[in-house]
Amino acid sequence: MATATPEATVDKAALLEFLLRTGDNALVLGHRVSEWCGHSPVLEEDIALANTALDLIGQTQLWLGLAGEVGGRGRTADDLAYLRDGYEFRNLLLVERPNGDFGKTLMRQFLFDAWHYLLLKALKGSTDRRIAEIAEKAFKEVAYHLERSRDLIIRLGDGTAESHRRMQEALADLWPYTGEMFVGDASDAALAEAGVVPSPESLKAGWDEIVADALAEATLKRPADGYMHKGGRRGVHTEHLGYILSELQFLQRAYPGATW
Amino acid sequence: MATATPEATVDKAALLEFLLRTGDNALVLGHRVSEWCGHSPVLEEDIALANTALDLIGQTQLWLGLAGEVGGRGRTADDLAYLRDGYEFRNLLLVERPNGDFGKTLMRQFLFDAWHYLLLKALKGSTDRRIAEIAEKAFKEVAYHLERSRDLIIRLGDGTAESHRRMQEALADLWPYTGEMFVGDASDAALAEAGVVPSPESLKAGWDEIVADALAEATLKRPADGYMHKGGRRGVHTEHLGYILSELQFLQRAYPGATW
Amino acid sequence: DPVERAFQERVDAGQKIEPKEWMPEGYRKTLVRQISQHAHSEIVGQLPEGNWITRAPTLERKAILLAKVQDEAGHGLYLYCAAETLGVSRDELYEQLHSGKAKYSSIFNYPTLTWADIGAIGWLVDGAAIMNQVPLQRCSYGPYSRAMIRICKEESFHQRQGYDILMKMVKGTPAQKAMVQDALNRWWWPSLMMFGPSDDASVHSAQSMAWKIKQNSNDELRQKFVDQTVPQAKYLGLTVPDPDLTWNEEKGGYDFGQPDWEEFFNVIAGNGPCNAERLEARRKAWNDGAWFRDGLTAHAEKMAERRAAAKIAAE
Amino acid sequence: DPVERAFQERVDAGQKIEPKEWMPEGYRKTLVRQISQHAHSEIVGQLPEGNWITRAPTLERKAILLAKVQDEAGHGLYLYCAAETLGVSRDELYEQLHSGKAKYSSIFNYPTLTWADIGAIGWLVDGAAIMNQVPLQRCSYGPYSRAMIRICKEESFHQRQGYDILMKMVKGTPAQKAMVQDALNRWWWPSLMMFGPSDDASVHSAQSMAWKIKQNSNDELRQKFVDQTVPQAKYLGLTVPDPDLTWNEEKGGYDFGQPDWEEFFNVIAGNGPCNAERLEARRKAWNDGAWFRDGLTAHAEKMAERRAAAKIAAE
Repeated sequence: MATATPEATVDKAALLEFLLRTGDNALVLGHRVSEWCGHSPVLEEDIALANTALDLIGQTQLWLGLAGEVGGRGRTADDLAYLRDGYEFRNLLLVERPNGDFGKTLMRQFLFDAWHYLLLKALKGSTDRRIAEIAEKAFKEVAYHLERSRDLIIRLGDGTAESHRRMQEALADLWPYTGEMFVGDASDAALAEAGVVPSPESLKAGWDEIVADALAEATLKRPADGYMHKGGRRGVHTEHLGYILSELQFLQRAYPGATW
Repeated sequence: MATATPEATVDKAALLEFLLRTGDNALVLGHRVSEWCGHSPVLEEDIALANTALDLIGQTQLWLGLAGEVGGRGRTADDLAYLRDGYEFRNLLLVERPNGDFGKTLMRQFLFDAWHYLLLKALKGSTDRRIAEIAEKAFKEVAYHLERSRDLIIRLGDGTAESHRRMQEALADLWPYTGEMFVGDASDAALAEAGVVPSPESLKAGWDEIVADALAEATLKRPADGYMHKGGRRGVHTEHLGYILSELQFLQRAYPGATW
Repeated sequence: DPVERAFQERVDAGQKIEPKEWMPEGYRKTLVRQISQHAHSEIVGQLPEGNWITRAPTLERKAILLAKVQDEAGHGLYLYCAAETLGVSRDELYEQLHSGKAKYSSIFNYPTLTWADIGAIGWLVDGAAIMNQVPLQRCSYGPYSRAMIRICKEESFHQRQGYDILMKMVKGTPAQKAMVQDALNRWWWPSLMMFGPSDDASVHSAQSMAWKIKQNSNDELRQKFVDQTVPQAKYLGLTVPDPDLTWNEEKGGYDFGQPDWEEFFNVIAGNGPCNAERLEARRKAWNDGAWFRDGLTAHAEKMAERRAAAKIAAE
Repeated sequence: DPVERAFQERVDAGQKIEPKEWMPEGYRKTLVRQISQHAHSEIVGQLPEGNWITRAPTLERKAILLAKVQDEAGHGLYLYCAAETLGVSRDELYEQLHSGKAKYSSIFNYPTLTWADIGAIGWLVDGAAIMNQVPLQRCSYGPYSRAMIRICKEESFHQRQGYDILMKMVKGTPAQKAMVQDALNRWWWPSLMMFGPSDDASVHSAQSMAWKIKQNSNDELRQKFVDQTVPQAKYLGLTVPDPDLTWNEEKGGYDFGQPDWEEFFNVIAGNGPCNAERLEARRKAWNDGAWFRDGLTAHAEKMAERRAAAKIAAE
């Protein structure tokens, strides 16, 4: 169905890359968040986290579904989620970081949400109608994710000395994984040129502002912009992803071809 | 090669069951022990644990290798280790218990070693020559495992108040998983009758003695014989086994038919 | 006692009792025990199903399971709120759960070992729960009755989803079908136990019935469950693991064997396959989260102080 | 200084220096730094390989990898013992590791992402290590020299096993071969960095050479490694990820590009992909194990007391 649209002029490989990156972020973060199920500090958080994970898995279905169409090898969203090995995943390293304590989970969520929000906001205006439509739906969900994670890191940052300490530590641990969000490559540049996606670099100023505001209100100190880890967007991950996939993919791998 | 031996008169299904049980114990405990690699409290323990895991994996190869022969479907030890799902595993629940702290790992090892030692000692006299040969080799290794784990639980039980408390707690947690070692079924009875294996019940008195001696020396109190968990020997496991297998089997499942 | 008589007359007349109205202490206590036990079951019930969220076989199944577990947490929330109307706080109820004083449904002390178990829980466990809960929609206590109305609607949805998982699997490979039969073998008897022992063995039943906190006997509900479920099992092509199961034309229902009540009491006594782990998981979640709850409380207090200070400054 | 001159003469004459003999303070310090760094590398080096023990693809490969990691722990032990002969305890050295004061080989701050990485570590990392270590068998300090002789023998065995993993994989499916190429792409440059920066940039080199603690320049060893490894890569059918790599007939060796030294110094500075996790894993192992070590110590003291008391009683 997709090949006859005007977007066909855009480089397919670049488009596929973008869709995998966006879908894999949602999939892997959704996985991490769902690990909390039944183990969070209060019942309301159990509900909220399940809801966040649910939104992210729903977005995964849309992004990877489109990736399957664009890829043109008849792969479904499930094929892409369950039958690729780690080096074929394109998510940011940030989203595969272990959950840590609940504060670290929330901080990871906030740092990602702020970026995700800006990305989707820009994607609503994509010249690719299919992308704009997915972004429209996902943006509403993610605006709420950001509202929630922002609110919580403020309350915990400006809570007790202990909660402040934990949030500051979470921030320090995760900060070196935020730089990767803003480093584009040739594939990003091609798509940005065509108005399909914003360039990663263009999201930095907005993100800085959202983060600076929230951290100020949370009485948290923004870490210095030192060395930044990268690799996830080109398939070079941390050792954590392999364990995520061994769980995530177990059934599809153990019973190839079965339907569920 | 096996079908022409005199043991062919023994019920094949029972024999296969026994070999899987014995091989799976070694495989799963070997897996658990190997999780400590690089994370133990002292370098000497890193070495000792790797050695124990190595012995157990070696024994797995022998037992499951023979199981593959006896099963007669052309399956190798690797096929049995890597391509069965959880409900086909026959290990004791004890060996799949999570490692916990180092004390719990040692206590699990001791409780298992004491039984394993007695089992192998009896198996050296098996009427099935193939079993007797494997037992001969494994017995030497396991005698050393027992010497080591016994020594350590004594030293830690009679160490500091803290080490004593941890060992007593480990004992209490694991005790309900020891009963399963001594409960035979029809298949055990048939093999015991034929002199192929000792009946599980027959190992109890010796085990009680080894354990009682060590606990006394360790100044640890033997828990009351209350409710005992079982299920592993007939394939009904705890939720832990699934996670073990998703790691253990990842590569074989993800790349079916590949050779390594 | 005329007050108590008037209360009983209102109950008999099918009127709802509301939080601020007078009620016998026994009525309150029975309700608190029952509602909180039910709430705890929803919370602990997240764990066996949560065990498969990260391993769900498709994105769709993962989403459905997440939504289901989220609903269960939501049910817990309604129920704790209903219990709070009776003057007991959620924290007190947690304390009872964590100390082992309060019970939760024993079914959640069984492990989920394969994906088929997720189907079986929906089909059998939610099925049995609905059977227990449908009459509670007409319970005499208003908040509980209203909570149950919401809950029952969602539960029957969950039950259908569970059945759908199994339907897909029995149409699949032989290994998948074997997994489903294995799940039925393991969950059948614990599901029958969910209705509790025979009523002759149950102490609280008669009074609860009079108060319309309980509306049917355990055996009645169990019979109804068996009669409903056996044809569904047949439709799936499964064998119910009960050699005594036979259709009784005369009573228009099935005759069936007794669950292993020794196992039942053992699990209640803490010896089920997962009791220790379930409780430990809940305790750990609570203890590890203390700093989080304290943080939020401290922040709320700061904000209140700041608002008060701002108000004074403005005056 | 005649003592120092005599010392140097003995070194020059190829005699071994033994623990109780006089040695310059600088010599002792350099050795302690180098031996402990090497020991720490063996210990930390357990982690990236340990990461695949539970996921090794066959029982045989699992056994081989376990044996290898066990050997590495053993090497750590020899080396800490060699360092102890210089008057510094293992606990002090650990303290330096855990505080971040002591270094370990930066290569272990790279992650092992596929099974091919286990092969690549054996082939390239152990290969480079051997290149560094073979000359150390002739080191002037006796205990270090003897430790290196044992270690080198095992390492070359490990290297062959690593190569064997890759050989099997390149003969396998296209996915397996792609994994091997990917592993080479990621491990090639970090392996070249294992020889350290060019000697002009290295401060300690000249003195270490004179003391026969070091026997070859970094660049010499790197050249040797490239010359040995490139044909092996070709034999595996792999492409070395260096566009500048060409055979130089005149020098009888390869010309090759420079590693990214900025990355090298970044990893040394703590910014490698796994620095934080490796160190944290070691710290956690040490801290979590404190009760264990204390328990053993307490027991040993009790036994000593009991023996003493028994002796007195017997007298």
